[in-house]
Amino acid sequence: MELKDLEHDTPIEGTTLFDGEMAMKGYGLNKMSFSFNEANARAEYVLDPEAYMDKFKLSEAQKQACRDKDVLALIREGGNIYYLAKFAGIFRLSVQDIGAQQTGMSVEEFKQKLLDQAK
Amino acid sequence: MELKDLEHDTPIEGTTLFDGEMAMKGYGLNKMSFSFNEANARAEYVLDPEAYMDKFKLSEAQKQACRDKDVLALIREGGNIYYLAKFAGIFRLSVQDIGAQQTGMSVEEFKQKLLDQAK
Amino acid sequence: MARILGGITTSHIPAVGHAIANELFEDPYWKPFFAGYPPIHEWLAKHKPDVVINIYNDHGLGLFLDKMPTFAIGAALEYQNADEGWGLKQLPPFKGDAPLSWHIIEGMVEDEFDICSCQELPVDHGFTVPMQLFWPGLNENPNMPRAIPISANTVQHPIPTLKRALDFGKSLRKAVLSWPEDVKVVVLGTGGLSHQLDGERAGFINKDFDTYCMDKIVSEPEELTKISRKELVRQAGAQGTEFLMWMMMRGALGEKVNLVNKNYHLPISNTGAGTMLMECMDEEMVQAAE
Amino acid sequence: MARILGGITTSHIPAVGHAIANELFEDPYWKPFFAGYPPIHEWLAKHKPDVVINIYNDHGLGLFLDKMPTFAIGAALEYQNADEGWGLKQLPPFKGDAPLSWHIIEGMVEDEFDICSCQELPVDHGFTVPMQLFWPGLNENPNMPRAIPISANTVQHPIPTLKRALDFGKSLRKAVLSWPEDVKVVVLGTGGLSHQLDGERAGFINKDFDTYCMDKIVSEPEELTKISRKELVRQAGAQGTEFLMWMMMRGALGEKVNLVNKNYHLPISNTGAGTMLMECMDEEMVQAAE
Ligand SMILES: [Fe+3]
Ligand SMILES: [Fe+3]
Repeated sequence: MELKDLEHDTPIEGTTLFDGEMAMKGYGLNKMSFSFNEANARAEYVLDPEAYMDKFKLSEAQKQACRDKDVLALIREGGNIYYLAKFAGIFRLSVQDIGAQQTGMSVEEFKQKLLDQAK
Repeated sequence: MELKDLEHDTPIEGTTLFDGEMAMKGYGLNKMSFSFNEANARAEYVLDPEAYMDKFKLSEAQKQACRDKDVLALIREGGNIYYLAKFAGIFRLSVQDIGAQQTGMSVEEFKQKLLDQAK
Repeated sequence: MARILGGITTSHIPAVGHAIANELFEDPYWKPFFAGYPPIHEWLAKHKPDVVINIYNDHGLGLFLDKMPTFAIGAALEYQNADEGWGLKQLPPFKGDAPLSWHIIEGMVEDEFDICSCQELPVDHGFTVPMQLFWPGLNENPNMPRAIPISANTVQHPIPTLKRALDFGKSLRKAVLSWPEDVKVVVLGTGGLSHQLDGERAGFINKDFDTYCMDKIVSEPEELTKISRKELVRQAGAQGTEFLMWMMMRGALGEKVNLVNKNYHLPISNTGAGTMLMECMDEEMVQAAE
Repeated sequence: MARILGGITTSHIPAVGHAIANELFEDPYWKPFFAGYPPIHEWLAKHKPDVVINIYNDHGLGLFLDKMPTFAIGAALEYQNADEGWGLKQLPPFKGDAPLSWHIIEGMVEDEFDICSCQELPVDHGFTVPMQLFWPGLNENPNMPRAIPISANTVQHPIPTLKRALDFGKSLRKAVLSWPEDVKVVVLGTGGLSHQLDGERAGFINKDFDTYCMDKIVSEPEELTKISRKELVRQAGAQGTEFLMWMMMRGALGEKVNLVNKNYHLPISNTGAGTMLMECMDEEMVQAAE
């Protein structure tokens, strides 16, 4: 096992660290997603997504990412996956559905990728 | 300056340490008092104190202490002075009014006691 | 005097909750995962702990970014489960042990851990799935212990270092062992192992790293404190940082442990799932000497 | 590189807010209290700090017992004031310095302080009264710095030890000094000195102890870490534990400080009110050497 001590600025491939900068960028988006713990909030979003997004002062880029259910864009705009999972829950998207979408695979391919790592 | 290291169980005269035990006892009372940060909550309490106290599941002893605005009893029942100050605020009781009540003095006497400590 | 009997690690992913609810124990996908649990059930049935300290990480139910503590310790008479956004059935409340919670908080704050004490803490799957795995039937189960939830921040960087997590466990141990009541305590470290849900690297699992961690944590946990947090993200995936819970648990077990049971299987949902049971040796030796 | 210019202590009781609003500066009751502030105003006008780190203790506005952190650090773009239950006029929001907040949180968590990061933190009189005292007019004042609120728990025992509070300040100092931007920082320690609002001992003030603390904190702050928390309650009164804020502030100033100003007066409301301005010497010396 070779362990490195990465420099603060060394990026990790395909990974966005949810740090203070991202947290500030995504605060409204994450607060909205956190609200989806409540069934009423989910129903309200479904009824009028635009009004609900305005309530949390989402940026246009965040709104478009929500409209598109585009997870990579949501993360780029400061979304945190733990909260986004509640957003995804509204549309019954599982972590495999989300994984497939982000990696540009079919869900079957993504599941196979997971299985293959057992080797 | 002689400084001691008091044993955990040594009481401090006239003082209740607001520790875990007291915090558990007074949780509802303090939560109610915390709610009085909001003007609406204060108005609701004034309109129907009994209903409002029930909302926070106060014990009978806590309710009676609230009815009596009896600060020593409120503290004995787990109230924390920082939150109780908001309860007292409903009745425009200042920290001198509260101090006088707890020490069994008139407000003037209590203020004199404060002044006397400058000597 | 309170005793810590041992520590147990387990995955806590929501899919496990589903599998339990649907009794998929013999399902080919689930069988190799559930295979790790019977020895633990036996051990728990034999030792019957009175209290479980459940170290997990809240995933956005009990805590939000408005006030994100590094270490939160429950200090309530009971803990409510709640909908996490997926419309899952709400479990009945879990009975707490508030006096022991406060004793732990007193001890650890004195010991320079800056605890966030939580008199209300809704508990999510990170807490509830392990409870369901170890005490089937929950409150219906006569062996169901009182619970103390402890959540560490893995949502928002900066997360605690691996060293701080291990030290947290050591301090927790001191606090528990100084509790005068005669209670038997088991400590859970839940979550992990390697997984990543977000980004182009979604689906990343690292069997080698998981194996390394499961190996080292038994007798050389200090070795793992050399791993930087960023390296942990790289090796274990963005959500593999949940391994911090294992470090916290391990610190609470004392220096020497006896590995009773170990199971690793992947994939379970998107994760490498590790199950371990370590018995405290120091305590046993103390007992023997008495 | 960021510099810490110095630290200022002050009472933060709500009555001071009233006195400011009603301009009671020459009132016989208030005059000896306000006498402590002109030298500080002069110093601030001369040095014009860009950032104020306002170390105070929330009194039940921003935080409640449901989740009570030991150390909370604001990490927001702005901080709202709000009604605390007495119908006081709400002040306009205070501008934050979120990037520096995050830098401090990163540094201090790495340094094994278990911070609660707060992206929303309503600030109460503990924070706002000192801002009004030092920057009259607040946002109308051209010298008004950006603010970072830091709140320590004095509501619920266990509170942090005096040693931990001083060490907090030392770690805060390291974090600030490693900020690459060229900002001038002033640190406030607000609250105290001796007072007790609750119980049969309400109205207790301890001039001797206050004098001792104001004396020792300048050049022998370590000496004060020998005071146990219970002894602090006994000597300073139940709410005199706010002296912890002074310890945190002092830790952030480095070893040597130059005492610029000191004022003590009692009673102000129920308290002994101490005002101090200490300039950082180490920084000055570093500057001189450059
Ligand atoms: Fe998890
Ligand atoms: Fe105060």
